[in-house]
Amino acid sequence: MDKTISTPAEAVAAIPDGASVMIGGFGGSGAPLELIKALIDRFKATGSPKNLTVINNNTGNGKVGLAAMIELGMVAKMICSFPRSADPRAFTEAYLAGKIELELVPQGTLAERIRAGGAGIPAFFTPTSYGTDLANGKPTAEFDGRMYVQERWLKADFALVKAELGDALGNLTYRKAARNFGPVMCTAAARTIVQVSKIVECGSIDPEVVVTPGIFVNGVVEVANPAQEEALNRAEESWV
Amino acid sequence: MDKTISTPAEAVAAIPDGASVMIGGFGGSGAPLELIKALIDRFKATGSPKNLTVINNNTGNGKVGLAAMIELGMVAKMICSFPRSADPRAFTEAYLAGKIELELVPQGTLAERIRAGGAGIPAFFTPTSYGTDLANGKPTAEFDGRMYVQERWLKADFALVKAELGDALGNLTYRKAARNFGPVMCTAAARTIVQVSKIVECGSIDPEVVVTPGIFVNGVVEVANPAQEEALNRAEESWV
Amino acid sequence: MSTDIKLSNAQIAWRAAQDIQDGAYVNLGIGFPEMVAKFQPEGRQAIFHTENGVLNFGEAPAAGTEDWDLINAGKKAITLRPGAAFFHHADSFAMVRGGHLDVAILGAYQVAQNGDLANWSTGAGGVPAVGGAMDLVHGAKRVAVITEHVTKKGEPKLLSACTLPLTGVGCVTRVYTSLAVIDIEGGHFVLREKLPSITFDDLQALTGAPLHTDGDVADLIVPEL
Amino acid sequence: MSTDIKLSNAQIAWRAAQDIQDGAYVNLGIGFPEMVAKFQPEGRQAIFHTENGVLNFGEAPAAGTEDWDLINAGKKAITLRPGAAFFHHADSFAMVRGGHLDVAILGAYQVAQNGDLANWSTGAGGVPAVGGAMDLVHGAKRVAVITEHVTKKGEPKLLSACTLPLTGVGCVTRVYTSLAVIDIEGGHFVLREKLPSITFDDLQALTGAPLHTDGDVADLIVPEL
Repeated sequence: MDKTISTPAEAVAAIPDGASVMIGGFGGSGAPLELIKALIDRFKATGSPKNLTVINNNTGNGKVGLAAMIELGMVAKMICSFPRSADPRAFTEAYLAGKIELELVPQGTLAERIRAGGAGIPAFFTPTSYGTDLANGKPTAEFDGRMYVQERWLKADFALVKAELGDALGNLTYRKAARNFGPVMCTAAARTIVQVSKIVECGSIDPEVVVTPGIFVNGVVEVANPAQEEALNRAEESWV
Repeated sequence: MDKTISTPAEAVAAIPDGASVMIGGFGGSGAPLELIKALIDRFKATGSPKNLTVINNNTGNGKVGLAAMIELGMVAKMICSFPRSADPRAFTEAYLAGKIELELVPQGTLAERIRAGGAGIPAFFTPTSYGTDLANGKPTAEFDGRMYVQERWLKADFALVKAELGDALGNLTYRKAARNFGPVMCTAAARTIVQVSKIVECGSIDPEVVVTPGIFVNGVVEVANPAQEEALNRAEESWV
Repeated sequence: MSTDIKLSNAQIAWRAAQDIQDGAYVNLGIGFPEMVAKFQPEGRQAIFHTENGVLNFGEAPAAGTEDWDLINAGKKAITLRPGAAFFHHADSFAMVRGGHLDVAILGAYQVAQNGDLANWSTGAGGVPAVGGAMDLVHGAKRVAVITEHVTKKGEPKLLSACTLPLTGVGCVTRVYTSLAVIDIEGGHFVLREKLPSITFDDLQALTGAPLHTDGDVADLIVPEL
Repeated sequence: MSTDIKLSNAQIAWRAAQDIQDGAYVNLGIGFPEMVAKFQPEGRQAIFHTENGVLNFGEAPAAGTEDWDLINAGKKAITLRPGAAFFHHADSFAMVRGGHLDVAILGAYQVAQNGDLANWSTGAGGVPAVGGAMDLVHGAKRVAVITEHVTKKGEPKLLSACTLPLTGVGCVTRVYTSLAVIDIEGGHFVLREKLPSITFDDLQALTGAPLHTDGDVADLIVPEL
């Protein structure tokens, strides 16, 4: 079994219109920019994929990455906790124009819903958002004298994740705080595609330090020296 | 801040009669034998702690470790998934004599209940045990056309865990499959005590390979060359 | 009616192993099902999961070289293959419950025609123990059973309804027995393969619920082992 | 009634920092609360948590030496201290929700006398954004707020009931303002410290719910910063 894929373009080729896509990263840290770029290039060439539901903590920054996907009209709905950034224009304009739907989820609930999706837990109770507008319409229950909100799992058709090392079985390590949503998103998608800085031989990642075991990964593509969103934005790059 | 403790005896000195205690390990792998031995020595010297509720996947093997605690009458109740072993006499005899209570929990539900305890999730739904005797009396609910059982979190007053490396802040690594329940138990107890094979300087565990961040750990005691239950049993050792 | 000719445990395990694809993630129940790992077809390599937090383990180490921190769910010493990973128990059962395993192969006391499985309690008192079986039956994409076709007393283990405490409801999709390979579809036992030496009627007589067919019934052919 | 004399943001942050014990696990909200880290008393070392998966981070790196994979929840570059750890987002919020943080310090639009907090939405349209605030207020053992005592328009931020959308119900236990330190106990604001330059009555006039006292009200004394 060999899960390696040659190019980002090949890695994202199967994502159809209307798919739900988890995209790793917290702001630019951990954003799988080269996979996103391949998706954008495909969209520019073919008009697909569009009408995507994207799950990400944020909604992009500037004119690259997720922000570019939104500005290009590829995204019908965002599920996120914090649709703001240094330069949030792409999302803000689409949202205020009614061109994009927003499901706002508290950050910890977002992470836990994704973790639940991967762990086969269809629903759980959390104190988060109890008594607030974000709990409107959700079941509540009392446990040990305290009130909680019932939240549902979150799964997706695809996950696009950035990691550091990967092997042919899909075992992964991450780099610093770029880990963030990657490990849980890998578990919660029907098909998980990961860009790694380096593909290494099976057995060269110590089994003790594997963060995402390969069982959660379907494809691994090497992107050496991946771009950083912050650097692209400082250079005023645009993918739109 | 320095979480290191000099001796196992000191580490377990505060565990009172009637406490709930999570004990790490899957069979002998990961069993914190030196902490258990200190608890047993204390009980022999003082008659305490007794009437303990112990959470462990199993119920001990032979006449050392958890089996010895049970045979000595220190344990009032076991919460576990598999009260059998190569030599399960200690538990079997106590159970059949009505001297010990048993809460039998499917293994994955046990792990998830502990994880939920540590993660502030008071209840969750799982497909596990639906339609079986182990779901008797538990709420059920349907999600997306499938039936699930509601399970509650599990917390404890203390957790006794075995790890490999530890630093003064309580950051931990584990050794091979001895990891098992350790990381989740560390999160779910009011006070978590860990025996490690070696205490190392803060900063010498790579932040990328920390398995249990120190926030979940209250005390760390060094036990170089810890005993293995399997070896003790083969040598027919008895702590009773 | 004769059960003199039947498959050995090794042969049942061999037959089950033939249905495991290359690269499949597989959990084998403790005891008899562990034997399936020995019979992976040439050119295929499954990746074995054990509940206690290891993916991609290999064979048992030589006696005397065991590391008792490196065991499987049956508490037996194992070795690692390249590309192995360790993880904690909650993550391990996230793999199980989350549907990430391709196949789980378990033993059985009883299997019902609707896929109900009873394999954890004889209901006879003593000390009950469940382990990971109740999680596995609701997690793996395919849950198969390997078992003798009848009990030691000659009573059917494949039944219209289980009489022993259930492990899971409607979870089993294929049963490999000492006499046959039987799918569970639409609430029925569907016979796929049987030993050439046993007639359909004799097999039916040893089975506690109607055996259906859906096209040809193939001969169950296994090597000497 | 005068608000001419009031604490600067740095001074409010300094005061809040005095209540953080050595070894405490602390989450500081993005923006103004981040400033609290600068004012840890001599001899005490808190351990800072950031939602995006880092424990025990330190100060910002020098400009030009940033690693954009190493940021805090405010997306600012950080450094690590010895004994740091990385972990994923679900584990990070297990720390938050599971009650493992000793203190969370947040900003506020409004705080009610029962401890309700509003700090995520002005309710005025635009793009709503919540981040980790709703999790933090229900997780940390102690949830404190640092804030100006009144809005820029001079309206009270400490109220009998919040009028803006809530972040959490009954979650705040202490408020450090530009004029006072106020505990929330039993559904009341209890004044603990106030600037010597303001009278109780003037402070009450700037506060949207009754200020109670419980023993002496100490002088709020902070250094020039």
